[in-house]
Amino acid sequence: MNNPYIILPVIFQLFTAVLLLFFWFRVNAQRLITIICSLISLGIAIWLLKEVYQNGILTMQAGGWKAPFGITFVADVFSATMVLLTAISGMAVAIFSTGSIRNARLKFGYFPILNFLLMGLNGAFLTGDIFNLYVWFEIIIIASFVLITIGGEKAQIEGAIKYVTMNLLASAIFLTAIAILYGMAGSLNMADLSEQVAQIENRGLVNVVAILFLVGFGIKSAIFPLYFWLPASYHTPPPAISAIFGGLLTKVGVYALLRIFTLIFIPDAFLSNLLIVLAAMTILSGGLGAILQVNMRKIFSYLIVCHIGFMIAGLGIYTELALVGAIFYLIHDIIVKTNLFLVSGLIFKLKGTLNIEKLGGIYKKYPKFSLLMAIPLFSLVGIPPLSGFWAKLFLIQGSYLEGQYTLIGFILLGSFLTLWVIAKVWSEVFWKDAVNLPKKINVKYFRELKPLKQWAMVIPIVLLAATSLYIGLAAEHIILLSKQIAAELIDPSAYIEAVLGSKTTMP
Amino acid sequence: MSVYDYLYYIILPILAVSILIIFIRFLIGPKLSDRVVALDLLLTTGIGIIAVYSIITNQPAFLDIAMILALIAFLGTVAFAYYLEKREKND
Amino acid sequence: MIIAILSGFIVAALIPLLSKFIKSKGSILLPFLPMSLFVYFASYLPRIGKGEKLSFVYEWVPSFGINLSFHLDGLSMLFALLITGIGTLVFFYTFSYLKGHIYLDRFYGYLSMFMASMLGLVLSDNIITLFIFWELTSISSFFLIGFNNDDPKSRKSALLALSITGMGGLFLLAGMLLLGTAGGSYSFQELLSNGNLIQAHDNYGWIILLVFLGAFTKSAQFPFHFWLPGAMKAPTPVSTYLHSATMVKAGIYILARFTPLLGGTAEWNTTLIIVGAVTMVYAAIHAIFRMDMKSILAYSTISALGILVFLIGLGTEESLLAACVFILVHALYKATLFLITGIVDHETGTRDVTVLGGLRKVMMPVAIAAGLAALSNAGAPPFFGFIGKDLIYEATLHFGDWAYLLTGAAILTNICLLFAGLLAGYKPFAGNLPAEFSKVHLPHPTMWVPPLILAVLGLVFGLFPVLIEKNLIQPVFSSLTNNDTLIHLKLWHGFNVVLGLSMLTLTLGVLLYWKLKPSEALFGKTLKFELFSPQTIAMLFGRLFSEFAKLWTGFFQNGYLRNYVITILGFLTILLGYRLYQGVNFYVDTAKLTELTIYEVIVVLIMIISIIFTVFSKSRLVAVASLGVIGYSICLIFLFYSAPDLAMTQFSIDTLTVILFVLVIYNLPKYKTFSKRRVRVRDGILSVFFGTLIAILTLEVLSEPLNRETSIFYAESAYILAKGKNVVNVILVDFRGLDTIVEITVLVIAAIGVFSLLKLRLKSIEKE
Amino acid sequence: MTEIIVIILSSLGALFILLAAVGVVKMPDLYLRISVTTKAATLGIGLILLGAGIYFSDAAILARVIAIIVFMLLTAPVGAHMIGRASYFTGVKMWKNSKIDELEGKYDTKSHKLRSED
Amino acid sequence: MELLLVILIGLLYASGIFMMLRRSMVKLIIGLILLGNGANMLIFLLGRIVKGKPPIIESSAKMLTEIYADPVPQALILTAIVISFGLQSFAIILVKRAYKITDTDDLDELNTTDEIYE
Amino acid sequence: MKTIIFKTASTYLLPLLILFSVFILLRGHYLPGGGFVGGLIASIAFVIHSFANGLEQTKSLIKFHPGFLMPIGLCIALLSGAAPLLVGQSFMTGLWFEDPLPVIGMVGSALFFDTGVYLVVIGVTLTIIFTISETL
Amino acid sequence: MIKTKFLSNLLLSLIWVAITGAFTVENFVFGFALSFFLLWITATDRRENKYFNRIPKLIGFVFFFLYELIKANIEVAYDVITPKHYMEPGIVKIPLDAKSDLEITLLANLITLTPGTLSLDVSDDRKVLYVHAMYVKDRAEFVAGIKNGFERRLLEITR
Ligand code: NA
Ligand code: NA
Repeated sequence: MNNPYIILPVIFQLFTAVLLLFFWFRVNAQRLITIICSLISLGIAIWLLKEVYQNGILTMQAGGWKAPFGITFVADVFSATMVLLTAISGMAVAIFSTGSIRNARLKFGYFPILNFLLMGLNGAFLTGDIFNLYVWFEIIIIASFVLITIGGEKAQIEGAIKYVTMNLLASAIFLTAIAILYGMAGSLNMADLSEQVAQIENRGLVNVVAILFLVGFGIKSAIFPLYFWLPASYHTPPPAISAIFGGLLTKVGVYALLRIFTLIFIPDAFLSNLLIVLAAMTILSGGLGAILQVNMRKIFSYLIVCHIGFMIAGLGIYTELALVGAIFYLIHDIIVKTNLFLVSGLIFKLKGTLNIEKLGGIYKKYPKFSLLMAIPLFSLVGIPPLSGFWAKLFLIQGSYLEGQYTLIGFILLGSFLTLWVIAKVWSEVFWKDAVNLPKKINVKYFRELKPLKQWAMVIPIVLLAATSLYIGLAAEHIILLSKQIAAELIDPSAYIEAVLGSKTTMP
Repeated sequence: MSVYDYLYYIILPILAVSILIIFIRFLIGPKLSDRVVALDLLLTTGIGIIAVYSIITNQPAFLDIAMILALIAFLGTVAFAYYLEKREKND
Repeated sequence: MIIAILSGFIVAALIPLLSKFIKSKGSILLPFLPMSLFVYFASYLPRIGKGEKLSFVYEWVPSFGINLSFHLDGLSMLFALLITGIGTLVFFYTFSYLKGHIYLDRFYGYLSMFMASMLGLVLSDNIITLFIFWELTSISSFFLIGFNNDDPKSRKSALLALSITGMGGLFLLAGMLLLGTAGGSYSFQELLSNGNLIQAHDNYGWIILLVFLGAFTKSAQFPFHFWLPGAMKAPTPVSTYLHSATMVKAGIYILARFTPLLGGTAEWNTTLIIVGAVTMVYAAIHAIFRMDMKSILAYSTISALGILVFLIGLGTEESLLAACVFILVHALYKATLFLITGIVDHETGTRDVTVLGGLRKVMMPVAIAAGLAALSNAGAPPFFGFIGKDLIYEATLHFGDWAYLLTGAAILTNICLLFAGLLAGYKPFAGNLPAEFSKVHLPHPTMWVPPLILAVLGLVFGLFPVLIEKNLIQPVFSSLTNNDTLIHLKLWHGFNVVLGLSMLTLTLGVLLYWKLKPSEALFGKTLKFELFSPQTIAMLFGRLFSEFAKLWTGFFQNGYLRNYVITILGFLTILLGYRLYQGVNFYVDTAKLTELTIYEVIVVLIMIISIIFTVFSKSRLVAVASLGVIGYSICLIFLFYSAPDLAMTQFSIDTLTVILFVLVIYNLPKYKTFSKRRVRVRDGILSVFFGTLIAILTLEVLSEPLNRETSIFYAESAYILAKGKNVVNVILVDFRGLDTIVEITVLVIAAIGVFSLLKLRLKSIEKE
Repeated sequence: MTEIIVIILSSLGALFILLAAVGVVKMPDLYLRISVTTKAATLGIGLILLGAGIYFSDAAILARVIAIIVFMLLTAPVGAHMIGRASYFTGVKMWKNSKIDELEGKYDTKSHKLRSED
Repeated sequence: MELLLVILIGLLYASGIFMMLRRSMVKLIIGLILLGNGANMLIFLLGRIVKGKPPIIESSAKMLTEIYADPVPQALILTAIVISFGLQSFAIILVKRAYKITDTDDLDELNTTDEIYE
Repeated sequence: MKTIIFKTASTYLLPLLILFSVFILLRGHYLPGGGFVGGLIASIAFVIHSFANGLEQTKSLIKFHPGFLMPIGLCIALLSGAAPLLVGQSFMTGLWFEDPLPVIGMVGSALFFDTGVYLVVIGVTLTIIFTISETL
Repeated sequence: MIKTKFLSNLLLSLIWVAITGAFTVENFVFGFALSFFLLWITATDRRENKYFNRIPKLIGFVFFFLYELIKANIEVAYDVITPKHYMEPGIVKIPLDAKSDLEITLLANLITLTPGTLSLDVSDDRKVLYVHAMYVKDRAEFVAGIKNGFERRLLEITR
């Protein structure tokens, strides 16, 4: 069904960003606009998901040019869900930023860039055109480049160099892949490509192109052995920025992998096995990295890698059940990882450090915060029935049904390492007696903040914690959603029909 | 011999050979200034090639590219000169 | 029913809100939660006694067959009563034990949460729900062990306990999923009807292995037992409640629960017998060398759990009956002893049995309770423990070929346990009262009444087993064996071998008590064996794992960008190369190629030279200038091949890039060659290989036909529909205008980035 | 007729460009290279462009061609001046057979101001 | 010509990667630029090349009828060029800033953020 | 870099080049050119001017920070793209005036869009180059 | 002042018409409006220039310049294509009579455009022009040649 308004999540973010640009020097106005607009975005995202859920896949042919000639926007349940998650995370981070990001950064375009980033994410989720996807990816990476370097501190710059290099490399590989794909199929519309690629006789070439896409998106989603940029950089910018990165940026890579490898390149045995091996190695690398770290944000960074492995595992197994697991995990992970980085931000404001060896005494001094923070921490572990549990259930079941016993072992190992690490964090940061830390002069501690700013930092954590509780306790809703998404992915005919119309356009 | 053939088989090769010769200066330098001069000349010759090519292909639109190239060549030279002088001044 | 189970969670969730109230006097109301639950469950006793089984189903995740379905039968009933009954006493006990503790509210919160989880665990019919509650008990235990979180040992123990039980939990989860898949349902009752199918299933071995791993870790079986002594860092009510009476029995519970479903096979029985026997003997021997009352009790608990596993492993009706009874026996006396340990510790400040003595003089009721519990533990008639021990020997003696060995093991265990019981329940109260304890007095009744109740029950049930025989033990037995054979519990069986063995045990145990005096020196000697203990091995394994983690992470995440790039490209190259080699036939159709002209050759030649020049140039500026030449040559190629817009844009952009470079390079350091020749050669080989792959790929794609549908559409409609004649521009501003708007946004962001990167200087003084 | 004019103009233009190309390689110092190239190339390109303008025999195109030529006449000497001056600063030496250097020492090394007298 | 361009593309990719593997930040960026050029050429070539027929509808015509170059790859390359310009400018400035902060062009000295214990 | 020759030349080059850039912008729909290249040429004009006369003078000539051209341009592009949404049509659907305007030809949303691109490109290029020059 | 601006405006409009190639009234009006706007933007205090009363002299000057250009080119060409160098290069100081920016710039550019000579720089007090020349057989003669040739003819037009 055609609906021109499905582009609203993108347009509105762009509008917000442009509006904010006009208020370049007026920091408080920017704060207000950001909060209001993030709420509106959330409303739009909810509306979109509702529309899609009720009316099926919606499309928008930009410029009114029918597919595959123009750029098509497609809102299926998957994209609408991702848009909604983006809106939730975005809102949380926006509110958190109003309290935690210092004015100097705000005066140099922090909020506009944040909104540009969200716009890019929404665009990437909604587009049905492979080159347009590339373009949205570029928006995302350039916005993230700016965010990761904003302030230009030494660690930020060092991390950024790696981050930038790897992402540019990924873009180049992605572009190469698009070039070859266009050279073979003569189309850019993903639904059309699905049909065209299926008709290409030279399967060997198709497989080669699939590898290029795998590596291009693999770098962005930080799978083994392409993840290095992530632990090198995610802990360097202000926590609000890490939060949006940790929550959404790698996931957009996962989204792209899921989309491309269900719509255009259906994995053959080699690719499936490759994905499974990579997933296992990703889980291992992330988990092993995490247990060594002492910086909270680095721990979380490695855990991001570890958990990306879970999602890739779902794709590798490639059954509906496994995909349900992967998608459930994706949904859960976006909310929880965003929240964890926000939590780390709050802890930094409380104590002035994120080194777990130096931290301590939070449980004693801030019992209510501790309780609040326990929710994302233990949701991440997947203590049932918190949100992380369900996804694992489906993944293990999915692996089992396909006879992937070794993968089950890695999933269990990953879960165990996560459990251990989080328990350690809890024990060190919350339980351990407070260590006497010298007061840092360049840190504005939580207690020194105005109440409004204090609330701005706490409310988003509460909201996200509530969301993750909802995901875990009302798992049925999320499972139904994931099931529908998995069904969409496994059988993309509805998607193709929605884009190209019921009669095939091929002569 | 038509204009087309003349341009195609005589003029274009002459210009191409000129480019190759100029490129030698670009490679051997020895100073940055030498390379800049060579680059400028390369671009200027490029304008000539474009003009000839526009006749060959009967595409007057290409002449606009010549215009842009002229502009660019100038900018490049200016920028390098600017750089050379700044560098000198700061050393 | 669901309210009954979830009430604990609700209370736990409400506690932070009521924290002030609880810290004052309100906590005395809390024990009424378990108490009312106890009454609620007890009210079902008659129906259960009649052999009824009650089901309660609440939908939760129906799409995956995971529901809050509860099933109340004998086994569940026994555990539910233990949980709520001992729970009530422990709640009362806590009231005094932790009186005035600043975190009393939290403690009650965790305790309620644990109770609810444990209830859920034993009542769940759905095996996934069962697992969920299982994990919740582990996490509650984690919080409770770490309750005294200022103490690093507490934290360490909590982490260790969670690691072991958490790992086991994951195995159990896998086991449950396998089981559910094999049996086609997650409902235990439905699985039960498919029992044969499951036992014949290919994965039966895996299923029981995973279930065992879950059960053994939770119930502290050898070699996973070592977390339990550490868990004694928790406050005594916790040790009583979780780590002796209920949670550690969760493993026993599932073994018992699954016996009718999975049991009866050689794998099942043999494994359980071996593990149970090793555990009971190993832990029992460990127990006798300890001096800390809690340690003694911890090891004796492990040993008792071993006995239970052992009994379930024997799998005969007799042994299962023994297990049923022993669960209750052990819960009663061990809980008593723990509570008493808590009192002793609370009042005297020590738990060292070598120091303690004569306390009966200052706390008589406690001493009575202790004595009763010690006797029940010893299996002295007419205590309930006696019935229990009789049943054990009965079971081992009738176990065919291995009867002597097994009975011997049981006797050895029981002797040691008896000794341990005396140490903990008799020694502190007997003899003379050391002077330093003369001021010690009896604690508040809420502390000494609970152990006394339990101890007395141990005597009452021994004297009148009929009280519980029909309504409690019989249904449990039925659940375990899945048949309705009537059982008969009695104290006196007449003079027989079993009685003789009981007496032998008693005698040897008491003898041992007289001979063996625990001391530092003795304990020290035993520590030599620690080198080979599972804990040491586990720790070693942990360290090795950590080293491995360091090695792995250090290898991949080594900090050198070039290594990252080379890994990524190497990975890509290998995959591409493999896929190309595997599936692509090299083929070029020269007929399709366009002709070659001298000026093109010269342009390409210049480009190639410039590329080489860029790569090997010693000067940055020269490299940048050659980069410019490359760009300009590309423009010419664009121009030759009909892309004037591209040529224009590339000209402009290239020049701007060169200008940017020039402006920036101007204050960069010298351009050095850092890497060694060998590295450069390696990189060169990889690069050339990759470039070749791309070239081959390109050639291959060129020989494929190209679908021109889109470009034909543009060519035909650019002017007619979009009113423009420069088709490329029409695509940019109309057909694919969306790309363009994103593209300019990229530029805007980049500009802002450049601006902030260069202009924003954070002052270190300014607060973040 | 146009064809012949085009051929003549383009031949002359190409020759001048070739001349500049040879000059830029052969001349012994930078200033001489600039001297040779600026004019020869400008003249050459001007001729070729004029040829193109005449070839298309369209007033609009001719006008555009003239605009390009004017633009080049305007910018080429400025560029030559700039690079020549900058090279002098950076110490690019003159050919060993040069006769006279009246610029020597006239530049202030700090401010880059140029004096008219010593 | 395709064969030559294929070699060129391979060379651009190879040199781009080789430069990315160097330790100097400036070389890294030059490598990325080369890689980007290679990708652009690849799109261009794989869209199939046509000589001298730009996709511009003649003033008298209403549509392109005879053989013409595929406009789609051109539009894609245009977008890609512009985007890479944005990214490259940012990267260049980043290098400048990195040098200012760390006082080195050597990437090997930028590895503190990867250290396990920090 | 303040030489009389360059300075004088740049004074004449500036309006010439801007004129040329507008020309390139407007004809983009029919012949090579368009907002992007047009914008680049306009910015090059200002860059040349700033090389010759110093940044301050160029800035005072423009009278406001070139960065503000970015949101303005984006706004124009966005509005021309989003306008069709108001009448229920897809984003970027071309809307056209009925009759061609003299010189420019057919005027439609595409032209506004291209103008937006033009302004953004000027804003971006000048922001980048000016910022670098200032912090050199 | 107003007249100058008007003239510049007119000139720019004509250039507009020329480069767009559409010789119509509307186009001229559009170009006029556009250049008016541009002049407003780029308004700086500029010296008066009279464009049209010197046309005959201008044409004469153009031919003179072309003559010089070709003559010098042949001279240089000979030097380039023959292996031996006949030149005697050097940098010569030429005192300036030209005063305005435009005059100095035009003169310097014309000198540069002539083969064999290259205007290197103008002194900051605008009194002298430093010229690099290929054939400085006699310094005084060379200076006189420039002053009587280019400079005199140029000033005749601009003044
Ligand atoms: Na001259
Ligand atoms: Na000369």
